[in-house]
Amino acid sequence: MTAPILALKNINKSFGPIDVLHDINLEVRPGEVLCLLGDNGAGKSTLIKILSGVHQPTTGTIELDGKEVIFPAPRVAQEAGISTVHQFGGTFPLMSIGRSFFVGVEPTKGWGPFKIYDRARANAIAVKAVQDMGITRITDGDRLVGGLSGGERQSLAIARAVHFGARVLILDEPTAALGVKQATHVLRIVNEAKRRGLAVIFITHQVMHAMAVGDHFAVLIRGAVAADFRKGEKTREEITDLMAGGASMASLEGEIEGYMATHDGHPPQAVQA
Amino acid sequence: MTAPILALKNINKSFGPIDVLHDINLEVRPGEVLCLLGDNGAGKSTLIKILSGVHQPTTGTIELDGKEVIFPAPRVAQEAGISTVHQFGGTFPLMSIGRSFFVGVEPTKGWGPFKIYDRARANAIAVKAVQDMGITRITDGDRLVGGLSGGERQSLAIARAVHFGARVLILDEPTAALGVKQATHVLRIVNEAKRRGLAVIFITHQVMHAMAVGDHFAVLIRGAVAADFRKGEKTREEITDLMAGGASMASLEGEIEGYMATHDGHPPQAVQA
Amino acid sequence: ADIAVVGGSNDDAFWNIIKKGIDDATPMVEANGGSVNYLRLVNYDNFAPDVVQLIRTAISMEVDGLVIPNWVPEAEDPAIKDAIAAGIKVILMNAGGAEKARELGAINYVGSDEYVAGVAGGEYFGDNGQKNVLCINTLPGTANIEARCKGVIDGITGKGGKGAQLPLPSTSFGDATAVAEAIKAELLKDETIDGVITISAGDADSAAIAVEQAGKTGTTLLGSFDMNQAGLDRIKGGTQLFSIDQQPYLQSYLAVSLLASHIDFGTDLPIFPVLTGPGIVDASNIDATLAGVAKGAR
Amino acid sequence: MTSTTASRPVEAMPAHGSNLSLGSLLRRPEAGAFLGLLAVLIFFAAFGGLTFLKPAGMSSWLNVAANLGIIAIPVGLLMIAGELDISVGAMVPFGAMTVAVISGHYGMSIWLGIAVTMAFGVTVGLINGYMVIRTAVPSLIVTLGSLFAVQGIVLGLTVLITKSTSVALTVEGPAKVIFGDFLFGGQLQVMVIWWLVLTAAYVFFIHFSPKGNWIFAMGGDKVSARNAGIPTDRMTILLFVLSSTSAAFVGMCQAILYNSAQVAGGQSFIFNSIISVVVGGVLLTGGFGSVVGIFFGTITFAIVNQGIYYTDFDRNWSALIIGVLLLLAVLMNNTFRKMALSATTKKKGA
Amino acid sequence: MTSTTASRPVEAMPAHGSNLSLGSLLRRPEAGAFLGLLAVLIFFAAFGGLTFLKPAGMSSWLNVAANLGIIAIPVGLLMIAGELDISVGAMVPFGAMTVAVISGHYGMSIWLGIAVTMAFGVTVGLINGYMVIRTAVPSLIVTLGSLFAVQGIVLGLTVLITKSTSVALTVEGPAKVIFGDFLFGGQLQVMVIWWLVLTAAYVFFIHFSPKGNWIFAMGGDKVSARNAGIPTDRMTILLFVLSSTSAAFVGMCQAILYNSAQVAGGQSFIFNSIISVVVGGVLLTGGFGSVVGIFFGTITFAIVNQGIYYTDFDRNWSALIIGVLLLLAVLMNNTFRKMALSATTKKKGA
Ligand SMILES: Nc1ncnc2c1ncn2[C@@H]1O[C@H](COP(=O)(O)OP(=O)(O)OP(=O)(O)O)[C@@H](O)[C@H]1O
Ligand SMILES: Nc1ncnc2c1ncn2[C@@H]1O[C@H](COP(=O)(O)OP(=O)(O)OP(=O)(O)O)[C@@H](O)[C@H]1O
Ligand SMILES: [Mg+2]
Ligand SMILES: [Mg+2]
Repeated sequence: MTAPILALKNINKSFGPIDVLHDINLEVRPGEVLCLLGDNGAGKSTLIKILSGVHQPTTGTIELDGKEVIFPAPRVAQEAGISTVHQFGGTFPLMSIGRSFFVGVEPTKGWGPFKIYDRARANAIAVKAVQDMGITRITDGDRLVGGLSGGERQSLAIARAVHFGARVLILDEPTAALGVKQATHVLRIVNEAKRRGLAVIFITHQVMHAMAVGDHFAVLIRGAVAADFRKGEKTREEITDLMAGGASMASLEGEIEGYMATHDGHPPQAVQA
Repeated sequence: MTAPILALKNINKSFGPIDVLHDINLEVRPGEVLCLLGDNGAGKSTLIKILSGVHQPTTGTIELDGKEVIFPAPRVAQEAGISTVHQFGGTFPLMSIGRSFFVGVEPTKGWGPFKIYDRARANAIAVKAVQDMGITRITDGDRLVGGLSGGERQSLAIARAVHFGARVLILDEPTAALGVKQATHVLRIVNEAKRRGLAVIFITHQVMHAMAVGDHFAVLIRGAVAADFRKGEKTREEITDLMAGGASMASLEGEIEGYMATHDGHPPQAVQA
Repeated sequence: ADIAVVGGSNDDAFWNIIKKGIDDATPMVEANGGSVNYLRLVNYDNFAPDVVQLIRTAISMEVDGLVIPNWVPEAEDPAIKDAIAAGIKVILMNAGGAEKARELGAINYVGSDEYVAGVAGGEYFGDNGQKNVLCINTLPGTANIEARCKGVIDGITGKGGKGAQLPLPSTSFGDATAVAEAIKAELLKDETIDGVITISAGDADSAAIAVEQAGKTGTTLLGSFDMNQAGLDRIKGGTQLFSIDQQPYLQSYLAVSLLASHIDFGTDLPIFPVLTGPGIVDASNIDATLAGVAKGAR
Repeated sequence: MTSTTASRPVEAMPAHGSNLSLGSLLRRPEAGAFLGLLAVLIFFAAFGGLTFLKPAGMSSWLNVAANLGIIAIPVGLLMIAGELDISVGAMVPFGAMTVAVISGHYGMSIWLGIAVTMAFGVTVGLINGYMVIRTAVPSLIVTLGSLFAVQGIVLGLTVLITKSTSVALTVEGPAKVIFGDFLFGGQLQVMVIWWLVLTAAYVFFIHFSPKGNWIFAMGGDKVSARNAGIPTDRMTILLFVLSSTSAAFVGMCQAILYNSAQVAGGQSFIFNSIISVVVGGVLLTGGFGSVVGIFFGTITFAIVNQGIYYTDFDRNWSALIIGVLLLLAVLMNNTFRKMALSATTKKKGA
Repeated sequence: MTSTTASRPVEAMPAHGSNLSLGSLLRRPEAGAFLGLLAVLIFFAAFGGLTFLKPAGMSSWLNVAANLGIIAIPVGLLMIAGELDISVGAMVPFGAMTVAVISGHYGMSIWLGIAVTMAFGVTVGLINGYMVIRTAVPSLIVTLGSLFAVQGIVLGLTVLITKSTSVALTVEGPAKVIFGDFLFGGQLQVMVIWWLVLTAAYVFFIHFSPKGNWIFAMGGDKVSARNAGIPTDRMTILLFVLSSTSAAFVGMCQAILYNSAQVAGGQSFIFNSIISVVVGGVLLTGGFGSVVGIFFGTITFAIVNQGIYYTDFDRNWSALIIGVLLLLAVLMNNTFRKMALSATTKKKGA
């Protein structure tokens, strides 16, 4: 097994009086997909915001290639090769596709103080990247992001992260708003990134998606790592239980169909977690 | 088969020069769940916005109980017993849970011009409705919606629609941001509504969810009804194909896992739709 | 002759009487094939630059004559000289004075002077026995308005009393209650204030209430620059001492007609300067003034 | 300004509900405003002494607060609903001039003057409201346009009709007592009563009547509010009518009180009302605030504006003091609310 | 104001790119501004005659546009970035007074006066910027506070130092030629050159240099912009420094040109710059606009403001005319853009 690119050691995070993360220890390795699972509000997004420099941990350290680092701002994490698609936002409705794609890292041409934004190149690269995601409808990098459908925007954000993700790619619920085809494309992209040797952190609420790409799974429950296992070590049912907050549930996503069929349309009784 | 509550006849919708819906004919019946499927941008949200009075059709008619009706504003549709959870928004971050739940239909106490908003009753009903959705953590109706997690907010919006959905309940991707447990609860709620005799229109990108609750499926492709079938008439693979835009795809959500296993981590080649 | 007149802000009462004088002189100019164009400041926010800009606008219109108040000599002089160099005949009006008119090469000066008017007000208070006069300035910093208060203070000081200015912040401008309450507060705070003068007729309406509310009716006397109906009613009724009147109607009426006639017919007035004030309107001459007010000329 | 700011303050934001614990009291939108008010009161009591708090002194800022407050509340409601109204600055002189021209210049019945003034106020509000809902132009710009337009109309018509920019008006009898007099011959303007009554009515309308909720919903998310069945267009127009009618009302009362109306002035009401509203804890981005907060904010502003006259500070520095005190009031408002929250709420993350 | 408005105009919004077809030209942010400009030009040419377009007449509105434009562009950039700066209103007299006191009253070197003025401009900008990023207070309120504070400082200090509110200043030699003179002894102020050069520099900065993109991103979604690695805090401060320094610069040049400086509120620059920016097609909600649009917007405003003098309209109605023309310019701007879009784009739905 290769050495981890990123390692979290005893990370705690509180927002004022609210403790969100407790003693998190996690590692991500090159060429591996870490699936971060957990209920709504478990702290997944908070955790990856710490990795991407948006938040700073209250206590604990982050190690990059075994050396302790601090990410005081997203830019620093980005420069360390960590590229993130956050759960919300990430695109700019009134910007062109090309500009939105390169925001913060604009390509330039020219020299010295007269370096200018290279619109043609930015557009070409952005359109190519989005088309590679399967959105072949997009051909004009000057189109405004606001004119794209939700799925198209999401794909744009992912394409951006993949393009700039030098070493670590973090995707927070990238498939939530996507159609079947687009979601499949995203899963392919994740596999492709893994094949190129990137470390990928993938957050999802869909077991199928997690199992399709994950090599390594970490389940957060109420801000603590409740389970940390590798592919094949747990069954789908066990994973689903963990994702639902750790309680063993009588009715699960995959089962409800059969259940409904045998119970003549009556839903099973709710079991409180 | 019972008579349809709502029927769409030859509905067309254009936004200026952009044609979004073409000759849509659809019916929803009491005690039945209609799953509306389709790719990103297929026109699903636009269709249900017409049903909920947000948009008016360019041509075509809506029939309620066999009589032609016009919904010039959301309020009118609501008064006809149609209750909708839209894909985005629907809650108000800086409002209390109770007020947000009853927005537009506030319960009052007192008499005449001194009818006042009944905070206690609103909070009690709202908290109960949200707890019935499985969010037992919420006990205080005065808490601000903005302080809830994304999943909790979504549950609140659904609880609201269910509470006010007298005859038709429309849910636009209600499970997209939800965790496994919450999504399961939503599916239960849908079944419960169906059992109570409501007509439900359910939009999702997850085949599993669609198959778990749907009685009747309509697939939109590029704004037209490409398929309209009942439960059991098509296999999961066929449905997935349709949801992905109608092209037969070599790699689908459900298949990717097995595929990956046999291909040693290499993703299948992309097939353009 | 094509004549341009530069003047103060649109909604300023004083300058609307100036406008009346211009309007009344205009038919005479037009009868002789000319025109009159009144260029007004929009506000007093950016005073010197805006005034000079208007002079330059007038020059650009290639007028024959220019009537201009010389409020900020340092700023305006170069522009006025440019106008004269461009062959435009100039009459200084309202501000500047005879000396300045000679120096610049203007053909005459018509008007009083803000400062002189202020001095007259201060002296009137002094003669009336007031010892401590407060000048209410709702537009602190504006050159022509500052001159008024400065004159008042110098006038009362010259008569052995003392004076001060009360500058009100812009958050109070145009709110009658905020102005009234500020004056009332000052009166309550300093018991010795026995004279109040406001820079405009409208502020005097607030001041009148303030004096009444402070319980100083009869002990603190009120004066104002410029006049309005309500103020004159107070003078008539004895609750206001006086108003300072520069007779703005005459300033513009005379300035425009003198200039037009100079340009068209080559006339010249032997009187230099032409002084229209300061005049004081008080109980002694109130009735004649009221008649003029009804016609918008006082 | 940005859509993102809307989500930022959620942490520090309390619910509208009213439990009786200290913590929940502090979390109410008006708590910060109340603390800001206390602070400036103490500041001026310390520097200005007691005159400031004696009846005559108190009336000085209460009167100013009443004039401003009647306008600030509807302006604040617009802000809660996500809109701005700049045109109030022109509506004050418009209201004053209308009643003065009708009942002063033309000498017609004061009641006719009052009725026409109110009717004009409603008309401008309708025009503002319609323009905002029918065009995509932001309300700041629409009302900036109508600010200029109304200013122009007031000046042009007044001079045309009366040949003057200042019109006298003498009102006697009940109209004077009701709209423009001092209470019991004392120091307080009758406007203070109007202000208190209107504030109570607004508190009822916004925080108790079911419709108040709609305004918060509109400011929170206008599209969702419409989808939830709220007649957003009608409410928007109603709010614009309220604000411009209130401004015309204040102008009218001032004309009756001061026996005269000027075409100039009124602009200070624009910034002053916005400041009062924001000091009162209303979010500039909409969706959050309270009438009681605006009420406190208005008093705070009035004290800051008038307090200096009771101190020995050189009057030339008054603008500086106002600026600094207002900044401090807003800052205190924000920080204190945050402090109070972290001291009183201890909830678990997950 | 609301977060929802941000999404509404997407339909009508063009990209920043520049193809050469008529359609894409019309979709640029400055197209509407240019049409508005054309319309008022035609209006005043029709009612005011040709003097208005002769060199002397043109200089009259070009000079006004130059003075306003130097301030309007950074104010517009702030608006694109989702912020507002009200304090520019006080910075103009502050700049004028600083140079006048130092080089006029104290008679020190004009270069020292210029340096100190610019330094003060930068300082106020830094203070504004820091307050905005460190507190959750919206920039409208922060800069409203600093507007009053700076107004107070100017009045208080000037009176304290010079015992007057008007200070004379005589400048000769290169400083006069560079900052406050007429070009070639003619009608155009040297400020026009500054304006054109600065506009060109801003065009480069905003639309060509890679950093310009950041400002649009910040206005579009500040959180996402920061997450994308943009140093939003640094950029925000930079923009506030730009706007207050520009305003101080304009004040300084005016003092040098007009040989004097007055203490004054300077509020007119606030609304005038906001109007120019919005007429120039910048979205009040941030994230969209262009420097060239602001440039056209400024000229439009200057023409409307000055054009009145070239017409025969009664001056009393000028505010009405300005208000109506501005509303029409903004409306045309909006509707025309929509019309152009639906005529030129025909795309399929799905
Ligand atoms: N800035 C913040 N201030 C205070 N609390 C916060 C903040 N951000 C997140 N939280 C809280 O931290 C907890 C974890 O939130 P987080 O967004 O990390 O959950 P998540 O696992 O991503 O959930 P989901 O699946 O719904 O996206 C929640 O209770 C949330 O309310
Ligand atoms: N108000 C509008 N103006 C113009 N075009 C619109 C508007 N609303 C939607 N569209 C367009 O209509 C098409 C259908 O959009 P719709 O939101 O109905 O898709 P959807 O099926 O709900 O997609 P998703 O699964 O991503 O939610 C898209 O191309 C979209 O850009
Ligand atoms: Mg999350
Ligand atoms: Mg949709």
